[in-house]
Order: sequence, then C-alpha cells, then structure tokens
Amino acid sequence: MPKLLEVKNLKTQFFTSAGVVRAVDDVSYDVEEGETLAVVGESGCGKSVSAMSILRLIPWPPGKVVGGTIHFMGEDLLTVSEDEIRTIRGRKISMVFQEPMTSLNPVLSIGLQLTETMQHHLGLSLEAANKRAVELLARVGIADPERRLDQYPHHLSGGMRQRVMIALALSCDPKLIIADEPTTALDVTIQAQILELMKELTRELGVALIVITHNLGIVARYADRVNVMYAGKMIEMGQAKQIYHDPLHPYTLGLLASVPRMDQPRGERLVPIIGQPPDLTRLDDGCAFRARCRFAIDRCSNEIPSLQETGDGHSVACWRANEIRDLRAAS
Amino acid sequence: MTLATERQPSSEVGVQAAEPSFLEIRDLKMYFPVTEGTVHQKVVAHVKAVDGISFSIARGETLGLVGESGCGKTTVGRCILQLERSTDGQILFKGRDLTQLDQKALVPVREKIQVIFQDPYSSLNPRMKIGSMLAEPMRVHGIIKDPKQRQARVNELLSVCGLDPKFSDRYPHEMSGGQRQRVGIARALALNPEFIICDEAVSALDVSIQAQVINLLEDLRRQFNLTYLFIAHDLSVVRHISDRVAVMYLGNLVELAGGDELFDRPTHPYTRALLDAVPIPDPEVESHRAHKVLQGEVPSPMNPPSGCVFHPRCPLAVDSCRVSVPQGREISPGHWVACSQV
Amino acid sequence: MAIAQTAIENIVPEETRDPWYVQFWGLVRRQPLGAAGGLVVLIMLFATIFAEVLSPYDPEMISFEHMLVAPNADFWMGTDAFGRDILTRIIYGARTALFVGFTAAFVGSTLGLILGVASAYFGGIFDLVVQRLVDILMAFPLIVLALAVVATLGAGTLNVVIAITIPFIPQCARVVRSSALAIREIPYVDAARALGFGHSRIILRHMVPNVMAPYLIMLTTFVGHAILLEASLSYLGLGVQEPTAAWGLMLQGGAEEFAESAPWVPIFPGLAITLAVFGFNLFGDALRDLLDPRLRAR
Amino acid sequence: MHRYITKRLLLIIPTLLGAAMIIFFMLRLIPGDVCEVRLAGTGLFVDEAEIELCREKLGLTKPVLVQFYNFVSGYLTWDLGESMWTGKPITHEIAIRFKLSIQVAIMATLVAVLIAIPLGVISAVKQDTWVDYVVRSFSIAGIAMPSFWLGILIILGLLIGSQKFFGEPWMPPIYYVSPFEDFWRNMSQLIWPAVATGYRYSAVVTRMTRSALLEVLREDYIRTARAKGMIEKIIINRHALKNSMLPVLTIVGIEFAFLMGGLVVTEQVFNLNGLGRLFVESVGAQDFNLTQQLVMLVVLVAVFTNFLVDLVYAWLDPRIRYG
Amino acid sequence: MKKITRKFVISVATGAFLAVGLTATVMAATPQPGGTLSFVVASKIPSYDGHQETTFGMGHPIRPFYSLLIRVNPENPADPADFKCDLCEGDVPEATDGGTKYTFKIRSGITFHDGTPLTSADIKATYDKIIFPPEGVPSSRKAFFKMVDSVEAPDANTVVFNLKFPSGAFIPAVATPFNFVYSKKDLDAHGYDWHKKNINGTGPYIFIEDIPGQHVLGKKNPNYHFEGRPYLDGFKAISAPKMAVRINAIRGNQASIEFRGFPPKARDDMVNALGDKLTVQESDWNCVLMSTVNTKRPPFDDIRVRQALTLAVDRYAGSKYLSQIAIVKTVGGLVFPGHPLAASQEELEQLIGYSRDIEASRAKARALLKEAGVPEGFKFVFNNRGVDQPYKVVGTWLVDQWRKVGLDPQQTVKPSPQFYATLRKQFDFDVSIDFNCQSVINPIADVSKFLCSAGNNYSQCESQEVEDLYNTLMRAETLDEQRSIMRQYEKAALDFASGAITLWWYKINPHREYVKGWKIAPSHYLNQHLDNVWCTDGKCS
Repeated sequence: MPKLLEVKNLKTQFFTSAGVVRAVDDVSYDVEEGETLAVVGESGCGKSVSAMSILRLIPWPPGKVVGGTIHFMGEDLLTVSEDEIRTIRGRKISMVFQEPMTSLNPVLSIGLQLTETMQHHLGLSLEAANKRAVELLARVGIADPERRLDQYPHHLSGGMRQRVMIALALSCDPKLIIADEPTTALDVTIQAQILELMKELTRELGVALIVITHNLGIVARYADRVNVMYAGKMIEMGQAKQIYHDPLHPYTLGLLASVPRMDQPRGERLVPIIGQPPDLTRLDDGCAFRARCRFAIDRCSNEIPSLQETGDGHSVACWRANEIRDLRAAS
Repeated sequence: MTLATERQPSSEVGVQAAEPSFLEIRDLKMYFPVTEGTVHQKVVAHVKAVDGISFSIARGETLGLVGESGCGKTTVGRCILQLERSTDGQILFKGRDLTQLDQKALVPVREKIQVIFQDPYSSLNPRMKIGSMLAEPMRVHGIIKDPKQRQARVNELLSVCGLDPKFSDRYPHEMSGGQRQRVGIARALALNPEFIICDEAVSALDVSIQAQVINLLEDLRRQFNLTYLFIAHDLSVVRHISDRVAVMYLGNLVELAGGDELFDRPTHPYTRALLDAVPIPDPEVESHRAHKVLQGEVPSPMNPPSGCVFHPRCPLAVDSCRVSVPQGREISPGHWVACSQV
Repeated sequence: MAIAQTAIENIVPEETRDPWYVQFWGLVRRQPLGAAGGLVVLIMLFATIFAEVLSPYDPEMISFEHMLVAPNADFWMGTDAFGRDILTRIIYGARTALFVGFTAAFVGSTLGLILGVASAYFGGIFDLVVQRLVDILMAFPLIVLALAVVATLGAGTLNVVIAITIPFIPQCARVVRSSALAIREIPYVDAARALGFGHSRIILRHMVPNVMAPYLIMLTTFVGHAILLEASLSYLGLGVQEPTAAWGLMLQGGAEEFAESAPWVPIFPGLAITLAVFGFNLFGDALRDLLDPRLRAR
Repeated sequence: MHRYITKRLLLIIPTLLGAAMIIFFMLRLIPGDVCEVRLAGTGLFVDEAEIELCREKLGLTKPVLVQFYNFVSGYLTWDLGESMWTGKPITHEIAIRFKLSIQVAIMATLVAVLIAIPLGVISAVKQDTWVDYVVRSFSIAGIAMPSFWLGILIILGLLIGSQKFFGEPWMPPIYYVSPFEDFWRNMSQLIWPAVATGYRYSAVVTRMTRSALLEVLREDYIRTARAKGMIEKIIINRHALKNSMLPVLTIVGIEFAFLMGGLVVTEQVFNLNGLGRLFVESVGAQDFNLTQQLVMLVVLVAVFTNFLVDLVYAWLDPRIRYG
Repeated sequence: MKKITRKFVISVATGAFLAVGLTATVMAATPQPGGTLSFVVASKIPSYDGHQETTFGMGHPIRPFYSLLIRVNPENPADPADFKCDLCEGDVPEATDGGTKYTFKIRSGITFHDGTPLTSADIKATYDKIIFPPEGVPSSRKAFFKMVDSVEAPDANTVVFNLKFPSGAFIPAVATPFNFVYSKKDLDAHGYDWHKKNINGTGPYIFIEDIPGQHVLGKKNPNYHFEGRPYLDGFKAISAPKMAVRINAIRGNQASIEFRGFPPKARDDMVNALGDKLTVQESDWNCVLMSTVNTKRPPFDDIRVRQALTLAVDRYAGSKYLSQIAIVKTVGGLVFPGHPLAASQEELEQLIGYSRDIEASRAKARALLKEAGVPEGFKFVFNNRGVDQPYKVVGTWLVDQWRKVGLDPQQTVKPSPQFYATLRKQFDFDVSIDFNCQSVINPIADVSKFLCSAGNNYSQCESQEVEDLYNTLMRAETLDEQRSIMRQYEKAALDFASGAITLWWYKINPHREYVKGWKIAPSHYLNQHLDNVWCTDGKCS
C-alpha cells in the first residue's frame, strides 16, 4: 500500500542576518493512512518547520525549502503550482496550530471562518456550508452551535477556540491533519479534553494525524509511531513502545531520563542532559548531539551518522546504536 | 483553617513552639477592582484572584502550589513578595505581618524573600550585563561595598548556579533559555535570602534543560537551607520537588497534603481530575489508564459560581454544593481538603 | 563549592562577529532606503560642520550687483533678491535646520521620555493628571501650538526651538508611556522591585534603557518634523529671522512673489527641505525596522 | 455602550477646561494688544487716549481672572463673544470659515484615502521589492515636502501652464463659493489645496496602511487562512485589511482633525478663508477672544473626532465592547 | 511691453509734483457703464466706523459706501492741495472772518441708502462726532481738528465751521478720507456705536454683504449725487493678505486691481506675462520707514553713535536696488519728496547721511563710533515688524549697511502687536524700524513725528532746538518762509539723529488694462470712492 505522505531529504533553511539556519536538514519520513504519528523534539529542533514545509507555508523571506521531495497521494507538493497547493491546503491536508488565541481571525465571525473554507473547497452554498458548520461544531463538542456561528473568537475560551480549529481542520474531510503543538497553550484539564477529541475523531474518520509536540506524555498516550528530532534532523524513529522502552539514541535516552514521572517513586534525582542545544547556524560535520552526549566517540566529531533501520521499523542515527543497549544498562 | 505543617526539618523542631512559624498566610484575599467612571472612579466589580486562603510554610521545606491558569497561584506569590498589596488577610513572615509594613520597612524583608520568574527571556533586563545585574542588589543593599569583592561574589554565584564566570560580561540575549534561568536563580541568591518563591520557574524550559534547573534548585536548597514556595502547573514537576503540595482552584485552596499523600491518595475531585489528565511518558502505562476527562471550563473569577466554586464541573456535586461553601477539614494528619462530598 | 551532578556550563559560545564593514554592507543591503536616508543625514552633518569651507560666499553679505541672478557657473543655484548666493545659504541653512531639528527633537523627546516613563511607573493620580495634560496638548495641531508659543515668546531661532519642542513633549510622552506600561508588566521590573530597589533606580536603570527604541525612533522622526515646522513657521514670518540662512525663511516673501521670473529662489530651498526631511524619515523608518521588534521580520 | 458614550463625552469637559486655561493665560503673556495694532499699526497719527478707550471698550483693562471667568461662563452659555478685531459675533466668524475648512478636510481625506489604501496594500504585499521601495519613497516624499511649497509650485505651474496653452494666465479662484451654488467654481478653487494637502495626508495613511498590514500579515490567523487554502486576494481583502484598518482609521481621524484647524500655511498659499488662516490672523492681531474660541473649537473637533474614531473602532472590531 | 512700463514711470528727480500719466486713449475714452470690479485687499476690516479706524484694509472696501464733505480731486489726486466738493456744492469754500469761518453749501436732493434725505444737520452731526465725541466715544482724528470751535447748521443746505484760529491744516483735515458722513437719524436712533457694524451712507455704492475674511460686496447706488455715476454695477473687495496671492490674482485674472502697491519686480513679471493687457500706474508714496533710536539706552544716548548709524546707510545704492524688490524707492528728507516743501537734491546732499560719497560717510561713521568708544562688532537689538513689504526687506538691508561700519545688529522680528508694545511701552530695543504714513499730504503736520514731544515719537528723546524750530515753522505764512524754516528743522532733526529716514515708499499699481478711470494718488488712503472707475467692453464680471 502506498504511503499517504512521503517526505524525502527535506531541507528547509532560513536566511537571516546571523547566517543560514538549517532548520530542517535532510529529513525523511512517511505517514500511512489513518495513523497517528508524533514528531517529538525540543524547541528549535525543526519539528514545526518540517510540518509547515509540507504545505509550503514557510514565509519567504526568510525561510525556504531548499531540497527534497514531499509526495502526497502521488503528487510532489514541492513542485505543484501555487494554485494546486491551495487546493490541497485545508482540503486534503489541514492544520491545527498551537495558539488558539491568535489563530482565528478576531474580526470575522466563527461562522464565516468555517463556511468560507467549505464554500471555497467544496463549492457548497452558504446555506449548506452553514448547516455543515453547525454539525461540525456540535461534533467537536461545542454547545449551542447555531448561536456560535454569529459569535467572534473573543467570545470563546482557549479550549473552545481549539475545538473550532479542529472543526475547521475537519471541515473538508481531509486525509491528513497536522497538529502543531495543539495543546501547549492549554491547561492540563483542557489539554486532555482536546487530545481525547482529536484521537476520537481521527480514529472515527480514518484521518491520518501528525502531532508535533515536546510533551513526551502526550506522545505516549496518543501516538502510534514516534519520530524524534534533534537539531534539524530525525535521530530516531519507531513505534511508540520501541521509543519509550528501547530508546537507541542517547538523546532519546536522556530525554526520557530527565522527565519527572508521576508513576515513579518521588524524590529520585533526575538525570538531565548536560549542556545546551546547538546553534543551528553553526552546525559542523559531526553529530550535532555529540557535545552533550555521554557516549560520544571521536567518530562523532567527524561524521554525521545517518538514520539506520535496526529492524521492526525502528531507525536511529547514531554511530554507537549497536552498543547503546549495553551502554544503557551499564550507566 | 491554618494547618500545622506536617514535616519539620529536624534542626528546628526544638524551637518550633517558641518561634512563630516561618511563613504563615492567613485568610489572604486579593480582589482586583474593575472600575468605571471618569473623574470619580467607581468600582463596579472585583476579580477575585485570591479569595481567602490560608497555609503556612516551615523553614527549609518546599511547598508546591498547583492549579490551572487563572486560579490565583501566581497572585499568592506576588502578594507574599508585596508586589501586590493584598485586599485582606495577613502574611506573617517570621512573625511580622508584611501587609502592615511600608515600602521602607519592607526593604530588609525583601533581602530575605526572593523570587524566580517563569520566563527566562523577560525576567532579565536586556540592557544590563549579567555581572552588573548580579552585583546591583548587593550594591544597593550595601551588602558588599568593595567592588572587587562584589565581583568575586558574582563569580561565585555564577559558579554556584553552574555558569562560567565569564558570563558576567555577557548580555542576556547572548545566552540560551536555560542559562538565563540560571542567572535568574543567581540573582535571587545574591542577597542571601531565606525564602524563594519559584513562580513557574521551570515551565518555560525544554525538558532536557528543565531537569538541569530542577536539580540545581534542589542542590541550592540543601546547600543554603532555603525554603521554597514552588508555584507551577506541571504536576509531575511539583510532585518531584515538593515536600507538601497545595492545590488551588479559582482563588480557593481545595486540597493540601504531603507530597506522597496527595499524589497517592488525591481526595478532592478536582485534584483527582487534575492527576488523571496528566499523561505519563510511557505508552504501556498510558494504555492501561482510564482517561476520565473533566468536562467544562474554568469560570470567570469576576463572577465565580456560588457555593463550592468547583461544583459546575464536579462529578460528585450535589445540590448543597451550589449553596454552601465547603469548609476545609483535615481528613488525616496533615491532609486537608475542602470538599463536603469526600 | 561542590555542585553535585550539575555540570558547570563552561562552554561559553564564542562570539564570532563579522567585521564591521561586512555587517555594514549587510545593513545597507537589507535597508537600502534607510541607507539612502543615512547618507542624506551624513551630508547634512558634513555641510553643517564644514559650511565655511564648502560654501563659496558669505551667506549674509548683501551684494546688490548680483541680484536675482539665474543659476550659472558662479552661482550654481542662482542668487536671491539681495544678491546672496543660494547654494551658500542652503549649506548654512543645513546648520540652522540641524540646530533647530536636533535641539527641539532631543529636548522634546527626552522630556517626553522622562514624563512618559514616570507616568507609567507611578500610575494613579500622577498618571491621570499627566495624561489629561497630554490629551489637551495633543488636541492642538502641532503648528497651532507652535504658533501660540512663538506669539508669546516672539520670533527668533531660540524661540522657534522652544515653540517646536513643546508640542513634541506630549507626543513622545504618550508613545513612551505605552511602551513603559508594557515594560512595567515585564517580570524584570517586578524582579527589581522584589530586590527592594528604589523608584528612581527602577525608572532610570531598568525602565528607561528599555524604552530607548521608541525614544530613538521618535527622536529621528522629530528631527524631520522640526525642520518642516520651522519651515512653516518661517514661511508665516514667525520663524528664524533674517539675515540668518534658513530654508523656510528662504521660501518666504520675495521668493514667492517673484517665483515666476526667479523660480530658482523658491525651488532650491524647498528641495533642500524635502530632501532633508526625506532623509531623516527614511533613516527613522530603517531605525524603526531595526529596533521595533513588532515590525522586525520574524 | 451608552455608558461609554456618556463617559467619553464627559471626558471632553476637563480637556476643554485645560485647553481654555492654557490658551487663555498663554495669550495674556503676550505683550501688546489688539488696540495697538488696530489703531497705531497703520502709521497714521492716533491719539494715545483713543487706544486706551479701545482697550476699555474691549474689556482688556479688567482683571485677568474676571476676564477668564467671563470667557468660561460665556462658553458655557454659548455666548462666545465678539471678535476684538471686527466686532462681529465669533459664532458668525467661525461659521463662515468652518464650511470651507470642513470641505477641504473632506476632499483631502478622499484624495488621501483613495490613493493611500491601494498603495499601502501593494507596498505591503510586495514588501522589499522595487515596487515597495518606489511606493515608500513616494509616500515619504509626501511627508517630507512642505505642503505649502507644493502649493506654491502648483499655483506657479497653473499660471505658467495656462498661459502657455491658453494664452491667458489662470489661477484658482481666491474666494469661496459654496458647491451648491456653483459646483465647478467651488471645485476649481478647492481641488488644488485638497491635492496639495492630500498628498502629504495620503503619505501618512499609506505608511500606516503598509505597516499595519505587514503586522497583520504576520499574525497567526493569516497563517491559518493560508493553511485553509484561501486565495491570496481573499486573505488580503477579507482577513487582513479589516484588521489593519483600525490603526489606519486612527490616523485618518487625527489627520482630519488636524486639517480642520491646522492648515495654517496652505490656507495662506491658496488664500483660503479657513479656520487656519483665521487662527494665524487672530494671533497676529492679538484678537484674544477669537483665538481662544478657535482653540476651543479645534480642541473640540480633535476630541470629538477621536471619539467618533473609537465608535467606529467598536463597530469594526468585535473584540471592543465599551461598557 | 517694456515700453509701456517705461511710459508710466515718471521720474521724480525733476522735483515736479507729478505721479502718474495716463495714456491719451484712457483720457479720451468715454466711460462705459456696467460690470463689477474685483479688487484685492491686503488687510482686514476692523469695524465699519471710519471715524475710529485707521486702516486702509477698512478704507478700500468701505469708503465707496460713503461720501465726504470734500475730497481730493479724483481727476488730479496727485496734487495735495487740489480738493473738490463731494457733498458740498461748487468749489471748496475759502475761509472768511479772518480765516476762522468756513461756510459749506450742501447739495440738495441727496438721500442716504435707506432713503433718508441728507441735510446739513447730518454733516453737523458727523463732524460733531468726529471733533467733539462724547466721553467714551472713540474718534481717532479728533486731534486734527484742534482749531475747530464749533460746527453749525444754520439751514438745511448750509454748514458752518467756526475756527478758534486760522489754520492751513483745516481743509486737509476735512478732506481726510475717513470722515464718512453719517445720517443724524442713525446717530440719534442707534447711538454712536451703530456705524461700527452697520453701513448707511450716501456713497456711490450700496452695501450688500461682508463675509469676513472673504469679500465685501457693493452694488451701484442709482441715486448717487454725481449724475451718471458710478459707472460700475458694483464691486467686490476680496480679502487676500498674502502679497503673492494678490500678485497672482491679478495675473490670473481673479481680480482686476489692487490699490496698495506692488514691488517693481512683481510689476515687471506681470508686464512680461500680460503685455498690453496690463496698465501700470506709479507714484511716490506718502509713507516712509524710519529707523528710530532709543536715546535712553547707552551708547545711543551719544549723538555720535546715532549719527554713525545714519551715516552708514547708502541711500542712493539702496534706492537703486531695493526699488527693484521692495515698495520703496525715493531718497528724501523729512518732507514727502514730491511736495514743494521738500529739499532739492543739492540741499539733500548736505544733510547727514545723504552724501553721495558713501565711503567717506562710512569712514566718518567708523571714526565717530571709535570716538564714542563703541567697539568693533558691537551688538545691539534691532527691532523690526513681521511684515514683508517693505519692513523685512528694508530691515535686512539696514542690517547689512550697519555691518559695513563694524556694528552687529541683532534683528528681532515681532508680529505687529508685540512690535508696537516694544516700541510704545516696553522700550526694550536699541534701534527700531518705525513708520510714518498719512493720508492727505500735509508736510507741516507730517513732520511733527520728529518732535521729541510727539506722541508717536518713540525715541524717548529730548531736544528743545527741534521743538523751537517746529513752533517757528507753524507760524510761517508764505511757502518760501515755510520752505526755509523747514530746511532748518530738517537739518536739526536729522543731525540730532534720534530718527533717520530710510527711503520713501513708491506706489506701483499694475492693473488690468480694462480698468479705467481710477487714478493713482500719493497715498493708498486717497481716491478710493470708485465712482469714476469703469471697465471696457464688459470685461469686469
């Protein structure tokens, strides 16, 4: 079965006064129909940029996709015309953003923002679009949807707005939804509401979902597969269980160790990753993580490890991937 | 309503009876007026950010204060710091009521109570070098008069916080978030405080950095015998660092207990919902958890619900919750909860 | 001092900066209009400093034998009704313009800065009174206020500066106040308060340096404004007075009356004003782009 | 909303009172008075006693506080007094000029907005291209060029041009005729000052449109609209323009208020009998009564325009609900 | 085109009292009725009451609504002694009873615009208001009539002025163009302030409207007492304070004429542009800018310093060049240069500051300054008025002239009120521009400005010599006697140097060629009733 989305050797760079930021550097991955894929990483690792690159939403200047291919349902999104990509945006691939407070236009009514998309993509009449908008709002758990159509975003709380965003994303029956940190700005109880809703709806409608997040807990709860990014590169990919129980990259390992966990005894000391993330304008020919890596060897300074499959769809980019299980046990 | 603290550091047990408790909050209220009018400003409503809460902190302990945004936890911290003048209630720091002190009398108190803010980007003055930022409080308070010694102390503070002394010549924007937060901590330490309020001190940091800072805070507490009020919304971090934890909802304290007690036996329905909502970074564990989602949203603090403020969202709510404000009670030693249904 | 498992951050990233000319060239390429404006400003500064060397004649000496001469090899921009070389008077006029412009802009925006920050920091009654006052002054059109001040104090260079300065104060105070209000909410001010610092220290050390961006932007645009206002006042006969070389003054009186047969008399000073204000505005715009993070390309 | 309107209207009172105090006492600081100009200023011989008599008749010999009281109480009872120069009622003096000033203000606003909004949008959409640079240079030139100088050039151009093409020099009419009386004559007088000031005005509005639009285009909801697959035209017209019109509206309000009283120099150039020229003349003649009332009017117009702008804001931006 | 200009420029160097020529065609043409004359006025109208106002800004638009008892001869306005009856009949009466009684016969059949017939009672009421105003009623020229004892109206057609003593100044005073004749009925019914805001005269035009700052409209008075006049259907006096606007308005045919005066350069430009569509009339002008020295302020209390100031000024070069750009031209002494009492060129050159040898004069000035201990580069305050033509032009020139003898004047230019406050009350100046300008030319009265005791002398000086000479001058009876004493007075006043004449003004009135019948006078106050003005071929619209 062909993959829904295949990203190959994607490179996105930002040309700033401080230099070229290699935000996404030779990243390849794919998404299958209906699955939920999580992209995990810390801020600035390129996870959002890689998602935005798919829909060519990187603002130029300063950002630009400089290489690679993105095949979606047989088409390379990076080469289709501006008109064609517009027929894909919101129609076949839609996005949910991090900031529900600012992602909706404050001066347009909720109804208009919902219906204009459907009118535009599905050619629905205003009446039909309104009807569907009411259904969608009800579907995402907004009470009294008819009344909401005439309201403006500021009438709604953050959680409600994110529900509207989800309704918007679902409005044209997309094949894929990209959710970029969809719950980061929300309180923990609301976060749970939203995530449950997304999970339920995507399963039900068979929509594939890419969740971009830094929260390892969310990933564990909702994702089928997990991609871990660091400094613009994919460093580990695999089933959620593999990533959490058998991490092969020292960074993944460190990440897991540095999070306090509710299910573990209190008072245990955390094991942080030392140092700071690298400056993306000054990457060299070595592994970007080596300065913070407990297991770094000479080779790490000279050669960039590429992503290697270790079996079962589990890949990792580390020169010492083979030894990592032993090293992990030893430390 | 005031609670005796559950755990006392051994060194202070003996004097506890004679000495008033380290910090005691009594029935603290902070109402922000909503005014209307031009020349004569008329108060038409209040935002009840903090609506009568009481607790105490013993010397050397860490009290975690959790709740969702807008629950008033940050306001509590600001009231203790006297950045806001509270509407009512007392804040007793080592027996002195801070709410009664004027700006001048507060100066020596400010040396003893310090704060670490959430945002490492906005809590440092971007126009000041790190060195002068750390030296400034010492100079102003006349703690170290000799500039050389002051520089030595700055270097020491930086080292203590895990930063190279070379950073004292740097401006904040030349540093990463984690490094800046360390500077924030160093600044808080500059006056040799006894008590530090950590207002979401690690929330804005990436996970790998967060752990570094949490470890640093723990080390410093041990090293300098500090007392923390640790305000945060991230339950797993609070659980990790706190001796006791207080849970706030809409300006009210709903539950307060020792760390293990609270997380092992959450009693208030809100605390339970909060704990349920926190995902655990382990797919195995997660797949076995029941995901009970708390419905609804937090009401406006300008017009809070009658009776128990949590009743509109509470799965246990009964009719009486609508009218009567639940009285807090101690359900086991040191475990205090404000719910009539548990 | 043993720090257990927390490693010291000994990796101090080296600040590798491009040499100044590379940075400068980068700036010019990113802000070509701003660079053009900067060039105009530089030319004006140059003219101001070296007026004596640059100008071929005495700016105030009347020589009737050269009355209203059209531009030629001796008088590149012609002469005015008193036979004074227009080029010379334009060069010296740059000095007057910069003096009026900078003094008014600097004093006006600095007083506005102090007032605005203090107003934001103290709030309450003080803020209320200052804001009312600012409201009132802002309701006067700039030129009306300046006119009233000149009428009170009389014409002449220094009085013109005062007249122009006064309306700048509330303008700057308002802008600075809104910035300062935002800064007051930023935690480092709270941190300073928590550290027990006094009002003056917080205002001067922690707030003022951080409202420098709007301040500098206001300052540069005010220079342009001031030059225009001075020209307007001079045109009304209330500005700088003869025989001082000043651009607005050069546009007034005979310049307009004899415009048809001696068009060089009004045209060149008008161009000088336009170019100067153009330069300062471009420069100010570039400065705004560089300093104002809201407009900076993200 | 009603409360807000009342509140805003009440706020006008202290502003007017403050303005009254400032202008009243400032004028009293000026040496000389209207009688001296009127009687001695012509070079003709005049008896000193006559000047003193004139002062007495105009109430200039009364104590300053009494004069101030009369001024304020007169204002409150809509008795604005008489011009010290012409002896005509100030309401009459102002009414004549008001017609012209408001017409020029409206025409200049039309000229400005019609030029500015499209230019501002183009400039923002094509940010940092040569189109943007040209538009920005054009608009900054408008701000940099003294509008009275532009006026001088326009008149000069008309005189020379008409002579060249029609053999007879032509200049725009120098006195006002109402557009309802003779529309073309009215237009042929006022279009030129409207263009001369409208250029500067449009420059201000263009710049505001550009920067507001640029800011809005960086907002998250524009990204949302793009991610929805909306076409660029709809994004600009529907999603961005409405938001960016708010600051533009403010600047239009400020400029409009300015044009009502601040056109002092341009009105000189075109011999417009407007409020600005009246202001200059009244200041020049020390016609205290008239100057005071003009300032009060200009302040009132400014405050009221601000108020209207705020109301339109509330109408345009659903977030704003004054209560 | 240039030729035409030259034709009208009459040299005054000959001393002949002649200001204007009108071309033969103008003289010969028959007046055509009809049309509305548009003219531009530089100044604003204070009130309509001529008896208390002094500005031409009111004179030009309001004078045509009124008649005078007598007026300067409209066909020969240049002659200061040529008066004609307006409301009176026949010739201007000669004095009787030893020069103390003037009896005027009033025309009959004249009505005011409101229909009231005019009688001698109206004339008496008018002159009583001017000469003997009740307490609190302003009358600006009451002092002109110090010689008048009473005014009588023995019958409806006779007015008698009884003088206290004979005076040659009486008739010029009566002819002052501001002595509008009002109706007794109006004065009785409405009081003495009514004419400030209302107009009811017997003049050639009837008031229609006054839109302040814009224009005054008048229409033809069909019952005007001069048969067949006025020729025009009406006039429109358009307010245009800026000189450039007035120049362009005539160029661009938005107005046909301006009655104050334009600088020569503007005339040349207009002539170039309009050619034979333009007529230019020129005349010496009975106005002069002076420099007044504050004699109370050292070092200006020293006569040598004051003399140095006037010696430094090159009047002849100034005349040559300033006359191209400003409304000044003629070098003259205290007396209006066209008048028989004026100094001849030879006499003039004997006066201090009038020598042809400017280098010698300036050397003398430097020597005097040195003697008086005034250092090189001495700074002093030079007070000037914020009016372009000709104040600021002359001021700029004076600054340059004084710099040439090592002085450094600091010019402060003030708006009119502040300027007069400085001059009349505050005295915080060292040297100031001053202005003397009268309507009907009457040198003996006009030169009184140089008396230290005069109310309009702002130098704060004291000089008995000048005072005594003036008294002698007043008593002089024949023209020759007057002339010789005037020379002594002139020399004394200029030597004393508390004030110095700069250049006499020069009046240039370019107007559209189709405007006929108006003749330039040596004062912009005179000959403004417009009853003899007409337009050719309906070109006035």
